[in-house]
Amino acid sequence: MKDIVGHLKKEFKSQIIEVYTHNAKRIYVKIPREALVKVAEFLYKKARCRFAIASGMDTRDGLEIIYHFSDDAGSGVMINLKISVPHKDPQVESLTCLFKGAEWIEREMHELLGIKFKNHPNLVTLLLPEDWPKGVYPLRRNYKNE
Amino acid sequence: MGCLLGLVPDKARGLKGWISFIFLCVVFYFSLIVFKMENSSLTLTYPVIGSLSKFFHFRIDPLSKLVVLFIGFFGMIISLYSLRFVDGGLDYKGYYSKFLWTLAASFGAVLSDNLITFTLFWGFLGLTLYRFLRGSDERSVAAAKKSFILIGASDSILIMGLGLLWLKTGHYMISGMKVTLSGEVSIIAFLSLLIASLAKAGAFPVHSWVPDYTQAAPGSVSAFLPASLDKLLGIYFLARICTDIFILTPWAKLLLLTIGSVTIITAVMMALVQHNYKKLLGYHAVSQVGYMVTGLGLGSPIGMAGGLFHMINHALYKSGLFLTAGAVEKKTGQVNIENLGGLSTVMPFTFLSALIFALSISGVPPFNGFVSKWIIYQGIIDFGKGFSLASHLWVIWLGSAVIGSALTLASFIKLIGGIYLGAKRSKFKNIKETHFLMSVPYIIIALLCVGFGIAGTSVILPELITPVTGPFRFIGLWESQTVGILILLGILLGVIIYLMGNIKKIKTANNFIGGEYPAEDIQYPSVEFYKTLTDIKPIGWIYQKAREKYFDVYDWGKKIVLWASHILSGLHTGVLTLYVVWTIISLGLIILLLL
Amino acid sequence: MIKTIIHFLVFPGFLFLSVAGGFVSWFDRKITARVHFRKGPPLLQPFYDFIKLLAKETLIPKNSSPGLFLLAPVISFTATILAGILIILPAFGIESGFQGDLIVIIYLLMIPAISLIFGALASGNPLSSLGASREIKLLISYELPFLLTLLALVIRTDMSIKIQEIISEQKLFGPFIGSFSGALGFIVMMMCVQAKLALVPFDLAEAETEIVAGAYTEYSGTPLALFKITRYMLFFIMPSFVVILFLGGFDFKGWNIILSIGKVLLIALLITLVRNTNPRVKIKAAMKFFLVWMNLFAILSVILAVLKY
Amino acid sequence: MGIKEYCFKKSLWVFHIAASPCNNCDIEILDCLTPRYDIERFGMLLTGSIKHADVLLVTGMVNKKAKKRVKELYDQVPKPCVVVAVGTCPSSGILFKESYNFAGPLDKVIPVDVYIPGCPPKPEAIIAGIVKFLNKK
Amino acid sequence: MNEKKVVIPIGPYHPLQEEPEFFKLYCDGEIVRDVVWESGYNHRGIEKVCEGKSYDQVTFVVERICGICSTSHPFAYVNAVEDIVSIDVPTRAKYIRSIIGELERIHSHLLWLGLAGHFIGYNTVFMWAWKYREPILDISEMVTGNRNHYAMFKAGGVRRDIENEYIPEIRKVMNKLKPKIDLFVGAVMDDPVIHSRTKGIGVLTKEDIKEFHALGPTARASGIAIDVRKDDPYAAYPLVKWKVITFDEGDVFAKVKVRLLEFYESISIIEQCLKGLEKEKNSPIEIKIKTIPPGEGIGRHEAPRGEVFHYVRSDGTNRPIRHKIRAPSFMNVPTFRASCIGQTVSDVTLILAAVDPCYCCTERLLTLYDWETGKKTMTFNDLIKLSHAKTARVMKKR
Repeated sequence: MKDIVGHLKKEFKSQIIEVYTHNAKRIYVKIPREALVKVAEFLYKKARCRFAIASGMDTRDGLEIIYHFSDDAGSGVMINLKISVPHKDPQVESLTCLFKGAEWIEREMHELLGIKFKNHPNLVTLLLPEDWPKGVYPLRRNYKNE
Repeated sequence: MGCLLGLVPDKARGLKGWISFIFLCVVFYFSLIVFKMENSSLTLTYPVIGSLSKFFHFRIDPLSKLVVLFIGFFGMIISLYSLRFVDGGLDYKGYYSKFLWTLAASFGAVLSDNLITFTLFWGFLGLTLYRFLRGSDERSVAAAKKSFILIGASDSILIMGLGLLWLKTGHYMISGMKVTLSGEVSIIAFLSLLIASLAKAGAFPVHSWVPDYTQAAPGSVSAFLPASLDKLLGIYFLARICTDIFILTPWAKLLLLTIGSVTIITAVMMALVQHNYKKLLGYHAVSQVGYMVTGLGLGSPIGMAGGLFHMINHALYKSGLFLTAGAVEKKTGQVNIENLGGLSTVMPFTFLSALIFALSISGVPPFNGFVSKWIIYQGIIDFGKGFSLASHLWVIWLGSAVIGSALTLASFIKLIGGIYLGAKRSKFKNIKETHFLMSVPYIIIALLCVGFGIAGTSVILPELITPVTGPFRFIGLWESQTVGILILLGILLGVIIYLMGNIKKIKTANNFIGGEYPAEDIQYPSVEFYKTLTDIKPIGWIYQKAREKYFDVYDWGKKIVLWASHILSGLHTGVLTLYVVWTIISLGLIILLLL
Repeated sequence: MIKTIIHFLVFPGFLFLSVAGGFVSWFDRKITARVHFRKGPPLLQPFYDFIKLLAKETLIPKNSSPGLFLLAPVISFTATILAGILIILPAFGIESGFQGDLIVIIYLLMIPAISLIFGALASGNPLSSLGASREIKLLISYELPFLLTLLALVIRTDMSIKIQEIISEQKLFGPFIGSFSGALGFIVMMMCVQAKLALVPFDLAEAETEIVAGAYTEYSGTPLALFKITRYMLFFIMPSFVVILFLGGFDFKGWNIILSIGKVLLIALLITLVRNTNPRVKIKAAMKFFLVWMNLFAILSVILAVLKY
Repeated sequence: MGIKEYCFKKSLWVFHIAASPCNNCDIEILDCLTPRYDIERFGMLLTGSIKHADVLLVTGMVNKKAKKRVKELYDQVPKPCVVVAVGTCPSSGILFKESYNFAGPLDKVIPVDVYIPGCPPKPEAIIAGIVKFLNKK
Repeated sequence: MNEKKVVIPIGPYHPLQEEPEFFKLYCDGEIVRDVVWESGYNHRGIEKVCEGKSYDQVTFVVERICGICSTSHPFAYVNAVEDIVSIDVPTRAKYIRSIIGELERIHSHLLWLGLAGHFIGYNTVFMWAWKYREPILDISEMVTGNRNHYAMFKAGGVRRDIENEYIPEIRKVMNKLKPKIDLFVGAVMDDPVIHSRTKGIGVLTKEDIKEFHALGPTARASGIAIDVRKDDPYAAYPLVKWKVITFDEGDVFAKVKVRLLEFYESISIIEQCLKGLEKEKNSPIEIKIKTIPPGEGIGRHEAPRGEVFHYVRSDGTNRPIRHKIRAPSFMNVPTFRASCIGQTVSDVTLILAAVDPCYCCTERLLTLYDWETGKKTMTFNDLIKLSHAKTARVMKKR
């Protein structure tokens, strides 16, 4: 819905870096990582969007996290918040303070990509075996399978 | 006999364990002699006490012989156990002297034919009970106080009853009393004597001191007093009440049977949810009294035989259980079942004996508990042919007895499972089996349990019980030897099947926890077994009330006393004459009542 | 003495019970399979299972106390044979039993469950302990209605606690199931039997999808085989116990043999059908079911029995 | 052939280890129990406890976390037992190199007696594989 | 918090679940106070594997994420790729896709129903449900060549057509299935014991659902009508009439009801799609996609368990540079924290099952990606032959 984007732009004018739409139903919003919690709170509480998932990925410029929010009110619009985290300081605020549904995906990104989530209640391994070497993140670009 | 009694207090000051053990062996020997003696009655004459000597009138009949024998036996066994048990750092000052004093008093109580002497020894026993538990921490002091007050109160009721009896018969000799239960005086006397005996044995309304006491007392003391001596004495006195002092009417039987059934069920239900194993055993010490009271309350020879046999058996396995419990506590320092586990591999003998005791107390054939319970059941069935109200209700007595033993088994599974079985805690790795001096007593008792079970009907009953009760006829047959042989055969068959199987290829493997590695935190201790029971509404409500001590006479008494003192404090003027007036008025009232 | 031993080992003891029980348990499996639209196992399947288990290794779990772990199956096996003898001897008219043998049977029928519990606890497995805990809770709840139904029968036979007399009473006046108290008692008894055999509405102790195999989890090889054969024997003993108590016992004259076998199979069929048309209940519900409803029924049956209905 | 071996073949109790499967082989194994296939005809049962098992059906590739557990489970089976690799995943290992969490094909972890390839093998194939193996033995 | 509690392990290799998962139930008696999930037994890094495959190959890889919902992932994936390319597939392909999707929903729900029966010890339900599931698998085999892992999907359309002569066959099976579903509805809805086992058990409130963002039948049983097929229509779903089934109770029984009633919807969707197919005779079934432009695409599909979410990023080469997969169970499983606590152990096993968790999806494992079986489905005889050959080889070695 255009509405949500309009509201977003109004509310967080200064913080939105870029908005682009791939098609009518897929809207991507780039924001700095500091604004993440506030924007997410807006989307979750005011716009009543559902948090679908977050995809983390390793790009040349840094670790990128895309938070996918879905509007369930029949429009089928997905609003995707994009943030970028530098390799040197892979830290971002956790969304678990807003909803518990973010706990697992953050744990997963933590172990597969090495992104630290601040204020996460239980940041332990989710998927990898217990003897997995520390500091090795399989989804990073520099990971080499032995 | 007099010599024996004279000797005991003198020697008691020897204080050292070995001396007292050897002495107690001698005592046991003497009690064997007593057991072999002819029935007789004798009066002790000491020049010193002169005319008072008529009070020291002793009587040896089959009942007292039986009890004397077992008092001597338990004295010996428990003192042997104490040799190792007591040398710890606890405050056991004067342990042996108290021990001997207690023993002497109980011999006196059992043998005396005169009710005044009996009361003297009886009251003395209450005192030693208290003295044994003069512990340091608050809880044991409270427990000691509780038992002392309950026992003391029942003793005073006993004295009142004696007064009434004297009023009725004019003498104090037990033999030849035979009061018929008619008229208020004799009924009140009966009730007061009954309360005294029940308090000592620990039956339903006045039972509450037993669990508290066993929880606080060390194992040997629990095994000595509440488990064996007090049961022997209380039931002895009850038997006396039922046979010699009074002639039971149907209503009295009904009362006794009701007390018995209620005791069985309530105490065992409480035992189910205990966490402290000593307290659990305490509740069982109460519950089993119910069987004896039921047996005696039937008023028939067969019921009497069952009750007395059960008394002996109970004294055996319950003291054994307390001894094993004491051993566990000494080795681990833990009293809660949930903190224990997996001791069976490190303490095999203790475990085996405890298992035998547990199966005995639950009445699993072929152990001794089953035999005596079986006799009681037969007594009840036989009793059911009568015509009184109590007879018509025989099915209730039978049902509660059978259910009671199922529940007993249930709670003992918890005990055995929690302490001995299951995963071993890492902190108990270095524990070893107890010293043989400690383990020998309960091994002996365990062997006796098996022996009494297998030879129950053929040897033990005719030798020990029948002389007391007179001959009686079994209505049902329990050939304990045949069954024993069949069980052996079954086990043999099992072993053969084992041999047919691939038994040579025994291998140890980890426990299967879904393929995950066993970790210390993954376990389900048996303490949690009966949580569901308290979740079911009506039962849970009763448990809630029990926890709030609604069924505790002591607590009611305490409340009433506090309330009364609250009112009376208004009368506290500090004027001496007023007190004197009050005293005189109350004394007058009492005299009026008595007359 | 030798006669007793033969009774114990051959007929109606170990051999007879296990063979008969094996067939009844095959019957149960076959019926179950038919209800499921399946073909079901071959006739000798229970015996294949038993012998196969003998051939397997015996594993002793690390946390266990080995002695009790291995002894428990033997005890349960022995007690079952004893109970079987006491039930079957008077039923087949070989010996008359003794006054009060019902009580002994009650005790003996408790022992298989008890030894299973001890075995499970001895294995030191948390899942087994949970199974044991459920078994014992179930035991203390179904024991009372079980007792009460027996009581109603005892009242009907003029206070005689003897199987022989229960049978002869029925021979004279027709099976107990024909009366109100008998019919009520029969329902309660069937439920208790279901629980004693640990079949579906009350198979909490070995609820596969909750606690793996519950009390049996750690057992393997020969000890498991012993438990299996105990189960087979119980599969014969319990239905014939019900037949004796409610359906007028057995008769071996002429065509009545078929009728007698038919009775046992009928009871087994009922058990199987109940098992296949019900989901497993929860332990709390099971306890409530027995402690409240079944007791109510049983007491009603006792009252009716007193009133001679 | 002794009676014990004969009975062993007539009464196989199956335990199912899912070592990182895609669920499909597992469902097909369960399918074997159901009316159309009904492996109880051959005396086969699916057991819950590894200690009762005669046949281990292993499905899925073995990942690094599951590897230890599979080994542990193999230690806990009372022998004799048959290990069956159901599906192509546990049988081979060509493409697993690509995954960072791959711990080797099943026969590198525990000895395997029967391979039943297929993605997923049909229930008939699973039954046929086991029966075939037993008849050869 | 968990120090004095008793731990009951459920898993990892436990009869409750087909896949290895490990739950530690912290209990107080039989009451569960806390649930801790330990996972990773099933993790195979499929996202990483997908990044090494070409777009066409990935459909086969994602098919093997999960065996039960083996069309869901390709479905969502092709949606995502088509989102990048921005094309619309032919109508016939849409109908075929929907038919396959709904067939899968029916067989998955039947499977779940059977397993749920098995979990509460009601093996008859298990056997019957699975018996009626077989015809569905038969049509799948008839249409696609395999019982599962159909390999039907392709970016731009479908790989294989549903031949016209199959249509009456499918209709017949659907008509036969209906009375069976009626039977189940009758049996389950009225059985007092099932009621006592499922009603009021494991209740998830609307707030819980929102907190955990649960999906699919789990959410719909709590009164939240999330269904991607309606919210973000794709394939043939906007072309047919159906309704989203919701219940408000949020307990296990509501989940059973949702799934039971969804059978009817699925059957009706299939029937409508079959009519559509008959109308669209001889039209094309795919559009060839030559190159994938750089960009991002999101594909969603309502799998039997809830919404499947795929995010694909392309850089213009023939391989995705990032493929994020989110299966419904990933969001549904954490709700155990809300629904299990305070329930008994018996209930918890049922609650765990009621979500219909699929750990394979959750951990997005990699299965063997076998070109042989992936492209050309093997017949039964091939399998037997292969099996024999391997067995013989093993025998020789011995």
